[in-house]
Parts: sequence; structure tokens; C-alpha cells
Amino acid sequence: MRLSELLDREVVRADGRSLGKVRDVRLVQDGPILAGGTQAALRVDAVIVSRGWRGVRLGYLRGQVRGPWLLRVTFGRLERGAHAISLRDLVWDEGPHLRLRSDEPDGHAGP
Amino acid sequence: MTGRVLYAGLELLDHQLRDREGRLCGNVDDLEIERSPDTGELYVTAFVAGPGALLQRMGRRRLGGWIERSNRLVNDPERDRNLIPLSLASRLGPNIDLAVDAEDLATSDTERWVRDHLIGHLPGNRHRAPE
Amino acid sequence: MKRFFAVFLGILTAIGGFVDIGDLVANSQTGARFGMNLAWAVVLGVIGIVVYAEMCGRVAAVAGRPVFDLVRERLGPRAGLANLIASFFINFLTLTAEVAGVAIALSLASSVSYLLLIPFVAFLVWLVIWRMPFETMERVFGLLGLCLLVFAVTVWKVGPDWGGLFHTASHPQVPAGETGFTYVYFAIALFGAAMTPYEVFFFSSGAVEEHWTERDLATNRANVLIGFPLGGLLSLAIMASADLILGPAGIDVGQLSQVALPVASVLGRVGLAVVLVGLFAATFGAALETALSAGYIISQYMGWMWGKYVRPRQASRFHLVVLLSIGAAMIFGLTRVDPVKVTEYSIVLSAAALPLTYFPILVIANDPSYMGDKTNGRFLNAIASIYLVILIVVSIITIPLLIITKGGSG
Amino acid sequence: MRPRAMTKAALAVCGACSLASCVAHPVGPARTYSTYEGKAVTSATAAQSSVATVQLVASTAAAGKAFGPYTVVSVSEQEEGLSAVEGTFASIQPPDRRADALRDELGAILTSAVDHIAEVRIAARRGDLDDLDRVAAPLRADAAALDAFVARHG
Repeated sequence: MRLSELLDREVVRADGRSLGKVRDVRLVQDGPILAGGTQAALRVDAVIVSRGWRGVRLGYLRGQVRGPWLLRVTFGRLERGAHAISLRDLVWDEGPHLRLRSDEPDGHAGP
Repeated sequence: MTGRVLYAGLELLDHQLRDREGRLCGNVDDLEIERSPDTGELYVTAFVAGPGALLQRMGRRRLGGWIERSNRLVNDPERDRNLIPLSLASRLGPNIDLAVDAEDLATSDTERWVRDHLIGHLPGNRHRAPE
Repeated sequence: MKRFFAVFLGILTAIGGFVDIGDLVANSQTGARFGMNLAWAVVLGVIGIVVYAEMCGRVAAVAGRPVFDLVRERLGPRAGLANLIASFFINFLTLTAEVAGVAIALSLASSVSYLLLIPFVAFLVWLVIWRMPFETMERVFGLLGLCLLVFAVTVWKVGPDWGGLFHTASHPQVPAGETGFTYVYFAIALFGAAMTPYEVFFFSSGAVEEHWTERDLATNRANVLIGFPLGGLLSLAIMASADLILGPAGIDVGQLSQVALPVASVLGRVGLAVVLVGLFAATFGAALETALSAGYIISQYMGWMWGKYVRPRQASRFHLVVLLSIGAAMIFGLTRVDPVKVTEYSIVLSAAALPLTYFPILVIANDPSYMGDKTNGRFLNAIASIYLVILIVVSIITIPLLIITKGGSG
Repeated sequence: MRPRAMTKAALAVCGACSLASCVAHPVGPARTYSTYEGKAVTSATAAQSSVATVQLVASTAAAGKAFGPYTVVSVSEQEEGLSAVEGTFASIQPPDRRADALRDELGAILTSAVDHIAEVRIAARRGDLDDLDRVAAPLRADAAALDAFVARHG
């Protein structure tokens, strides 16, 4: 399975209403140390969902990029709608959508 | 949850891969994920590097899939050489450093072909311009 | 002392390497048609290239990353590909124009038809890229390019009414016989000629080729902050020479030979010889830069090994792209396509494609995970943001203006 | 714009521009007298620049300020350019009788200018650089005729 299969996939609530699309995927390096390597395994932790713009990979919300003011304001606003939804709260069956298990997402805004 | 947090799209996808000598050997065109039978969680197991994977990611599923399959047929039907196991990564930064030799990766296949059939026949191809 | 000499040499190289066929044609044309009324566009373009080239050099020195690597990382593979296609196409037009420009410079010295010289020039460009060390290559053609300083000597020898020139430049207006559309169109041409994207592709890749580190940041700053503005002054000298000699005679510049005419008519044979060497060096240097840039941007998008700092066989795909680009440019040049027209299109289309290249640079130069504590300061960010807005406006109006003015002739 | 559309747009713009650069020429078909007159003035303006260039090159060379190859190539370029302008103008269909007169008037000036430039080129190729001023003298009349034409119709 490829990560790109998750990206741009629509996320819907249990009642079928759309929450937006997957714009990025949050990984946490807390798995076991990989055999033969030095890196701990990367666990797929959550998907970043937003309704708006697709190009949210500039680091204004999730990275440490702070300037310049013009871009921070523009992209901060575009990315503001984005929030993380834990993969544990999602059902990923063969269908085209990721479905929320219940309609009470404990998802929270990015870091 | 205490480990380092990485955003795949921001910090891994499309980043440069370098081998142990610092040679450039492809970009991270996609990531392979697998569900662990033990914990039931999804883990990133490998970087995917190759034009087939990139095309698939860009929505050219059929063309990309065909390139990936033909690649596998020519080389080794048993395993997908476009996959570079995550365990080979020695550093995940703006560049991703791998503890391998670039020549052993599938991304070097076209490099080798161009070298053996074209550039390698031109005089002086072995000499770095004198400093 | 040695360090000082190295910095000084770098600045001289930057001055001589600043001007290419785009600057020559655009400055000469506008000088003849608009006098100094468009000098502000050169100043605007030079400040822009200084701001962004300094960022590129700093990113390359600190993070070791060339521009097109960052383009794909920040724009993603699809928008990155769109930029790659556009940039490659424009770069190809520029390469063709530069190769033809070298051939014309040689033809003006030998009276052999420039078409016969194009294959020879193309081979020479490839040979230099294949064999000559990066630093030597940059130095030789940059320093020879300083011959173009005869344009400044020409202007000085004419002894113009300096106050008048400066007044026109600082109080610009649309001259009689020109429309507002052509005025803006040529302003964009000058702006595009100064800010051509290949300059930053080459500049940042060159910094990686020369293994710049944080210790080279001062050199970077000196080259860019002193060298580029002086190169811009050279552009203005070309414009002024055309304003003083070609404009009053009613000459509209459509050939490279006309660019050199003010120098010959004022300074005579010696001046003409020097300016032809300058034309040769400037176009040859830029031909090398654009040919390499073709290889750089494709390799960096694909993640291939690139560069002259390894043996050619270790970066064979890169060298293949360079070789094929030179070959294609040679063939396009041989179709008798008008080199000056190709130049005009390349600089105007450059202007349209600018934001796609400069935007990711600005983002990365602010990203501490790449830059550590060497991120942009507030002042720099303010100027860079203003420029980003200008670049976007320019890119929106360029293509409509190209059509309305029928390529500046209307 | 979606990125894939951007890729397509980039390709389309590149294609359109390559086409445009092949066909772009300010002189197209003319249906009325005034468009014909406009095109005549465009041709005359281009001719003015060519004639002025050759005059300046000739006087520069005659003053010993330019060497042979530069002079020959510069003059030939203008000769070729002006012949092309002449040919293009001649190929435009004049829409009415009034336009016929205009066609004859400018045609005569252009032919004369091309002939005089050819003489300069011939002399330059023979190496008679010192004499070039005298050979180029007839161009003064052509320049005056072009100026008058543009002033009358521009």
C-alpha cells in the first residue's frame, strides 16, 4: 500500500457528510528500532484534513516557518481549517472514502 | 506518544535521497506503508523511488503501474526494487541519507544504461575536469 | 590578502557574467526607442535579482540545496512539473539565442555566415562543459565579459548632458510615438532580462558545485551585493549608448551588430574589437550557463546525480540532457530563426514564469529546519514580499501584453 | 488552478509561443484603405531604421572606425531585412485604387533604398571602406523620401 493512496482521499463523517480531503499524513517515530538500522519505525498516526487548498505543504502551520508576514498570513489562513484526525478514529475500507467511526472527532488542530 | 513527529508530505515526500558516499540517488517519490500484524497499526516500511511510482502518485495510474511492473519483470520478479527499506536510512533531514551504495539501487538503472551505452563512449568521461 | 583577492575576483566575475544576450538586446532596443525613460525597470530588476540570488546562494551554502530541488519539494510534483516544463522551454529559447549570439559575434569578426558557425559554436560549448573545470569556466568568461565596459567608456567619451540623462531616468514618461502598452511591455522585457530564472538555477547549482559552506556567505554577499548592481550599471551604459547614438539616428535595434554600433562610431576600431570580444564572452558564458541549467533542473527534479564536480560518467544522465539540449538548440538555430526575436520571447516569457521559481526560494529561506539561524531577516523579507507581489502582477499581465502589442511592435 | 491543469497550461503556452514566434509579423492582410496605409507606414518605419543603420555604418567605416567584416555583415543584414520588408509589403493585396497609388509610391522608395544599400554592400565587400561615405550618399534621398512618406501617412 502506498502513502499516496491516502493523500487527497475524501474524509466523511459517519453520516456521509464530507470533512474535506487528506492533505498530509502525520507520522510518529515511536515504533521498534528497525532491524539492521538505526531508525525507529514510523507509525502512521493521523491524517491532516482540510476543505480548502491542496498545496498545504509549505510548513506555515506544521513546520517552524514564520516569515515573511505576507506568506504567513496568506497560507496560515489557507491552512487554518486543517485539523488532524487520528487514524484510530477512521475506518479505511476498500471504498473511496475514509469514514469517521463516530461523529465526535477528538481530532484537534495541528501541533 | 513520545517519538519524533514527522509530516510525510512536508518532510519526506519529494526529498533528495543520498547514498553513503553522498551521491544523489533519486527522490522520495512515495512511501510504502504496511499494517503490522502485531499491533494492528500502520507503519511506513520503505521509501519508493522511481518514475513509475511518481507517475502513479501524480494520477497516471495505468502508465505508472505499467512502468513499475515492466521494471520488476526485467530485474527481479520476486521483489520490488523501487522499494528502499526504511531501515537503510541513516538520517532523516532535508536530505535523506541511506547506508547503501547508489549503484545497488534501482534508481541507478537508467544512469548505468546511459553510461554504458552513450556517455561512457565519449573520450574523457572518466576524468574529472582538473581542479 | 589572498581572501580579499578571491572576493575581488568573484565580484569582477559577477559583473562580467551579469550581462547576457537578453540584457544586450533589451537594453539596446529600449535605449534606442525610449531613451532613458525605462531605466527604472533595470533598477527594479537588479534589486530583485540581488534579493533573490542572495537567498539562493545562502540556501545553497547552508542547506546545500539547489533551487529546483526546492521547487519540487515545496510545490509538489505536479506544479513542480509545470514549472519544469515552462522553465526548460524558456531556458531552451535562451540557449538557442546565446549560441546564435556567439556565432554572430564571431561572424562580425570574420564575415563568415553565422549559420555556418553555429555547429562549431555548439560543439565548443559542449567541449568546455565536458572538459573545463567549473571555476575556470566561470572566471574566464566572466572576466572577458568585462570587455563590455567599453559601453561605459563610449557613453563617457560622448560626454552627454549627464543631468539630462539622469533627469529622464528619474522622471520617466512614455515618449511620443509609443503607447502605454509598448512602454509596459518593454519594461517587463527589461525586468525579465535582469531576473531570468536560469540565473538563479545556475547560481545556486554553481554554489553547490563549488562546495560552498557557511564560511562562503560573506563572499556570496559581496558577489551579489556589489557585483550584480555594477552589472546593472553596465546594462544602463548599454541603454545610454543606444539612447545617445542610435535613438537620434532613428535606428530600431533588430540585429546584434547594431548593439555594437555606438561603440564603433564613437571609439573606432579598437573599441569595436573590444566590444566584439565582450559580446562573444557574454553570450558564450551564458550559453554555458543555460546549457548546464537544462541539465540541472531536470536532474534536480528527478533526483539524479548532477554536476561538473563529479566525473562525467558518474552523472551520465545529466550530461546526456546537456548534450541533447545543445544539439536541439543548434538545430533550432540553424532553421534561420531570428536570434533577436528568440531573445525577446525568452526574456518576456521568463517574466511570466518568475513566481513559480522565486516563491519556493522565499519559503525555504525562512525555514529554520533548512537554514538554522541563517533565515531571512525582517527587512529582507519585506523587500522579498514586495517583489513576490510584483512578480505575480508581471506574470499575469505579460501574456496579454505580448498579444496586444504584437511582441512590442504595435 | 489544479496542478495538473497547470502542467497542461504550461505545455499549451509553450506550444502557442513557439507557433507565434514562427508566424508573428506585424504585416497581415488588409481589407480597407486605412489598414493598408497603416501597414505601409509600418514597412516604411522599418525601412527608415535600415537606411539609418547603413548610413551610420558607412560613415563609421569611412572614418576608419570599423573594420571590413563588421561593415560587410552589418550592411548585408540590413539589405536582407529591407528586401524582406519590401517583399512582404509587395505581397499585400491593395484594397482599392487609392491603395494602388500608395503601393507604387512606397514600392519605388523601397526598391531604390534596397539598390543603394546593395551598392554599399558591394563596395564594402571589395574593401573600399574609405570610399563608403560617397557610395552611401544616395541613401540620404531615400531617407528623406521615407521621412516624408511617414509624415504624410503616419
